[in-house]
Amino acid sequence: MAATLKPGQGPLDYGNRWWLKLLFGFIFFMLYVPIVTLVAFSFNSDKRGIVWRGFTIDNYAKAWKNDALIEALTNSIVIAIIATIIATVIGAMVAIMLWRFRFPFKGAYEGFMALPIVIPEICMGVALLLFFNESGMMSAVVNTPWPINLSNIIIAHVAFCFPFVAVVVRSRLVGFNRQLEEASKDLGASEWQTFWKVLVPFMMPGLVAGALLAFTLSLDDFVITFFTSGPETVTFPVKVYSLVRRGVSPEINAASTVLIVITIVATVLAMKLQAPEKSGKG
Amino acid sequence: MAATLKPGQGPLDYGNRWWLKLLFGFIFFMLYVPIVTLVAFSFNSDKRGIVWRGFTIDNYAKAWKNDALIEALTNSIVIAIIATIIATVIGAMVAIMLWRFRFPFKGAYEGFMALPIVIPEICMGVALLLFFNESGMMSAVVNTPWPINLSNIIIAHVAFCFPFVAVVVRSRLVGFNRQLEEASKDLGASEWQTFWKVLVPFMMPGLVAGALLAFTLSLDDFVITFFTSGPETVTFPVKVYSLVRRGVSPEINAASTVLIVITIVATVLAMKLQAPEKSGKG
Amino acid sequence: MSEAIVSIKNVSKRFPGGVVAVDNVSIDIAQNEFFALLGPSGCGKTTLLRMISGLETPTGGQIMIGGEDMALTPPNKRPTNMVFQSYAVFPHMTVEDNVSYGLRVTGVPSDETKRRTAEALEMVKLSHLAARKPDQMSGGQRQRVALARALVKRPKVLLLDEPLSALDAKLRDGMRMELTRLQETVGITFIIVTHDQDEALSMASRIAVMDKGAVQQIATPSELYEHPASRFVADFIGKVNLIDAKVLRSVGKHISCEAKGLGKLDLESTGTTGGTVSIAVRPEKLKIGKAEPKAANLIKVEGKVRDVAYYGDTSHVVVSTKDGLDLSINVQNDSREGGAGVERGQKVWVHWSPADSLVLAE
Amino acid sequence: MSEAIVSIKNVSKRFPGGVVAVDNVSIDIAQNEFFALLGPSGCGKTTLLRMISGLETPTGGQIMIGGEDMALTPPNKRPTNMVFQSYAVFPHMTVEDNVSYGLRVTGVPSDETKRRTAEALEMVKLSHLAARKPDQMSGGQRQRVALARALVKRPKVLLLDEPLSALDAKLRDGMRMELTRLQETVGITFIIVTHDQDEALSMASRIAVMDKGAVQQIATPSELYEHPASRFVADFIGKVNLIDAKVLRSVGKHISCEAKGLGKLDLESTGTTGGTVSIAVRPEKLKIGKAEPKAANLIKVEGKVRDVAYYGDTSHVVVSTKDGLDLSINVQNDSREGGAGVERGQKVWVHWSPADSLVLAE
Repeated sequence: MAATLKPGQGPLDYGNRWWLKLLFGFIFFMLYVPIVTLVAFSFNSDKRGIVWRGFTIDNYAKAWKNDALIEALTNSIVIAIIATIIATVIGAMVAIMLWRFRFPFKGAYEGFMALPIVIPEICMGVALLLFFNESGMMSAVVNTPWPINLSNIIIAHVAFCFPFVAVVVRSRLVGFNRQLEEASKDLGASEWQTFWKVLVPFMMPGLVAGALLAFTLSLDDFVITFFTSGPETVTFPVKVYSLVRRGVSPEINAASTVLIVITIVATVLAMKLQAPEKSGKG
Repeated sequence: MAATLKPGQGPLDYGNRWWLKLLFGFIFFMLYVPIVTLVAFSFNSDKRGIVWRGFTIDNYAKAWKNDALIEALTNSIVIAIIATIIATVIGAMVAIMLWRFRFPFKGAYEGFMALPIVIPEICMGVALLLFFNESGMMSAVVNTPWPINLSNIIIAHVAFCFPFVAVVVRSRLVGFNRQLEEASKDLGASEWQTFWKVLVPFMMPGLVAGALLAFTLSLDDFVITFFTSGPETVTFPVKVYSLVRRGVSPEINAASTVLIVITIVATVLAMKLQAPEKSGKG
Repeated sequence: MSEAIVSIKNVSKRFPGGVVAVDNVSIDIAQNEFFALLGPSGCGKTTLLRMISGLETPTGGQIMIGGEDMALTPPNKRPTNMVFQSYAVFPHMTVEDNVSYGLRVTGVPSDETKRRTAEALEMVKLSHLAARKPDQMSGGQRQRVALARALVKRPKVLLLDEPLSALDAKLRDGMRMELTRLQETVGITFIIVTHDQDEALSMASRIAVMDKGAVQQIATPSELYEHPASRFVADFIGKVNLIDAKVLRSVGKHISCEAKGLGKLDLESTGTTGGTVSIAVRPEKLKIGKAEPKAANLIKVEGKVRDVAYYGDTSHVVVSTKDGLDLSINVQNDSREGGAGVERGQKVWVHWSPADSLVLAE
Repeated sequence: MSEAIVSIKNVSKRFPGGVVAVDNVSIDIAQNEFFALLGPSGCGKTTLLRMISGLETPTGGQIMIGGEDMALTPPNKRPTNMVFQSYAVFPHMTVEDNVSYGLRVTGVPSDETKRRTAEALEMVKLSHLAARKPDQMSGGQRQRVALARALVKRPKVLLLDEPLSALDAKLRDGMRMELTRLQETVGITFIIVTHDQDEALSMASRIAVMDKGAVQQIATPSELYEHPASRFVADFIGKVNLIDAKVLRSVGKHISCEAKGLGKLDLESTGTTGGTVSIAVRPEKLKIGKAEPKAANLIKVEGKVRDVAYYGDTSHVVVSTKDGLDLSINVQNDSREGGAGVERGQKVWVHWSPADSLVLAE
């Protein structure tokens, strides 16, 4: 009588073989051990950070009291906020233009726009350094008051962040039903009414997701910032980098853990907003 | 009689306003000037690289003859090739497992797997440095012969590259019609025959795209490599970085241009392969 | 027609690239009509509807609505409203906000907006769902929202683009009856675009059949079905047997012709006087019998049953004559034990009244 | 049935989570039958088909094919082949490679593989497209590839999952005739799953109607349509008027009942002897007339026409009696000038023969 196939050997399983489990375990190990070590050691009470000597949150307190670190963090956040706002506005406009208009070489432009996404950071950094040097912008901002002295970094961040915003918003717009716009006009709305009341609400999840993406990219960037910042300006990743060169300390682990948490929260939010919605098709 | 609306004022245009054109021009400028400057100056015959003094390919020849630069490039390519192969195999297996099997906390694991994609490079670098130090792997490889001395870097690159492969292959598999597999079984094929003759051919574009992505990521990486390499091991981005600290030179511009070209070619190939195919649904 | 509410005069639409979607079309649509534009996909019917709404601009000809030339009037100023094929309900607004949208953007006072919105929701029986978002609603309910949203503007003409195509078969019948009822209640002109002959025949008071951008025939449903003006119309509206024939003689309205497989026939013809013609006869007009029918004034032919498809209420029989003529016959299974009463391979006689045949020019 | 090729005995399928997809089903399917599993979506018909193919495992009962118990036989060893709803044609292989796949993976010698592949392609008329990739083919052609790929394996039973549902209306009629022809040519058993009554009625020699995992009735098409065993079957297969009635008396096969809107009726009934029943009568069995019919042995009722929908070959009329009974009547427009001959609001008489009524238990 019936049903004598054992579970796990059903017709459609490749089987839960032992070597698959082993592989799984290995991957887990490879991936998480470094991160877990980092987070764990940020709570380690050993000063040198080599051996586990008990749980403490002193490292966080110490990091918080480290004026240089806090200054760097403030710089990073100010840069990220300003760069995000500018990148989001420009990115959204570019996305709308690419989606809406036909113009010569549109395909080529769409490809070129994505360049900063793929170009090696180190090359982008060299290019921006060269550009700011040649144009004299590097020396121009060097003795200006805060936050004007961050201008170069902000411009550089906008330049590499806005294509990400544009790509996210553009892909959201692909799902837009053009008949919604026609319906709005047909019901008596003007073009600007249609834009603000129909198109912008539709784009909103893409805008927020793009902004969050730009924010984390800007906050985390080291290479480009390093090349475009003057000797006096230090951001958080640059500070961590310069500290690590003198040796890993529990303080750095604490600071890194905070940065990781901020990034993950922002990314999870962005992904939730970008998830395909059933309401998208109207 | 009819058709008196002027072109450009059609019912569905926001219009090609002058300020849109201006914005477009500005974005073009912001984006391309730095990159164009870099590429242009790689052909500049001025030694100091500040003023344009005529076209030359001497810089490329000079870069080619710079043994330190070539050694760094060789290291980078060897690391990228080995890391890509390993990352592609592991990434594909993880993708298949996530797609095929149900197991406890699958959703959570799928999210965690993507961690290295979002975690700031600087934190990943610190974590790996800490891990290699603590585990003694850092000192273990330091005096081994080439290419064994690259092991740490390769492990680090695999760790941050394979999630990208897994994500690309996973999203390819979403489009797989499970009935193809059932049809294969129904027609008399065994599970392994079905795997090699139906599933692998279907995954192929995703595998190649993922591999190309991993290759460019590995080739371009600076931060993680910097933290995990011993004092003796230098990759191409690290070399460029150390040279730039002593001032931008036409040689660096030439080397950066080569890296940009390699990256763009690999990325364009990967995107072509990833493009949605009509044949995907069977 | 002096009281035409929509008057389309020699309208053409040529898209960039040279495709002619609509080719010199003239139609007058009277106040209060339920008018259908019917044709296969790509025949230009939707483009014509969009030109009436102002969403497309004609490249030639004139569209008048309520006696005014619309050439310079953009879609948001025209006295027309449209129900889109995808419904195009705004996904980020509640049902109520969707319906009131057209009043809010044109500055109608808020108390009037409220009253009219409530009325419109009442009319489509959605008052209880006013606070819902569209993604919590079924396709049929979303369509009602689209209807209410258009009707609340009190247009002179309501345009409907394939309103039933996105609904499943069960809902369609109900919505068909509801649209007919609604049109009678509100008393405004409906123009509907459809590719489905059943929809057009059962709802519209008049139908324009279009093909390749041009109007083939404008007539009432029964005129279209029983007196199609061309082979295209006969074939597109319902199933039809088309039999090739050659005219031998023509006297007044009578012609004598030699039909393939049927021999010499005397028929009435209004249009054709010579050459080759098609004799069109609908499958349900054909009768099937085991013996040769006695009556003298029938067209009759012997043949063999090639296929019998049972569909419950009807059976579709295909009979082949010895000259290779295939005739489709629909038999209604009027009594419970009958069925078509024939089997595959059986020899039968097919006959019909000459009055049920129509002569169409080739 | 001793010569049953497929014998399903008390088969059940309970999915993890407790959903019972198939509930204690028993069916015997004879050699060479064209058998249909018909039911609404979610009725378990596809799950049953997949259990025959081996792609699902029953949680209870037994499936025998060709006299052998299949419980331990995986899908790749069963003498069945399947045509999937999505066709599941391998996109990276040519048509020829698709068709020969099933032979190649089982180690059939290459010359035999070649010969049989060519034969199969010939049979579905695709020889000229052997080198094409599936993405260069139409839906109908892809389906033929799927058919050839299954038939080349010479299965004892061919399983077809909604084979016509992905084709457009025009192709369906042709494919229906082709499947019937193919089944006669190859002479193997076909089991088809469908939710479309027309498909099942017109193709199958026998039909099992399923609902909620259970078989409601197994019968030939005309038996199903004219003698449905339950309200569900009557309602699912074609349209039907269901009239509530109360049994007053029952003598042998005769019952006397009081029907809503119709008064006292004497009818034949095989099953029911008391309580409340439904009188079922198909819309095409009802006749409509302006005067009261003279004949004594008819069921007749006066009413007002509520809706007339013209469909060309037929008109659908809804008549309401003064007791609030709505009757649907299909009138075939037999002659060209007739139409239904009635208008909305008109008073008419509806009548039918008691022999066309069926008494169904509530």
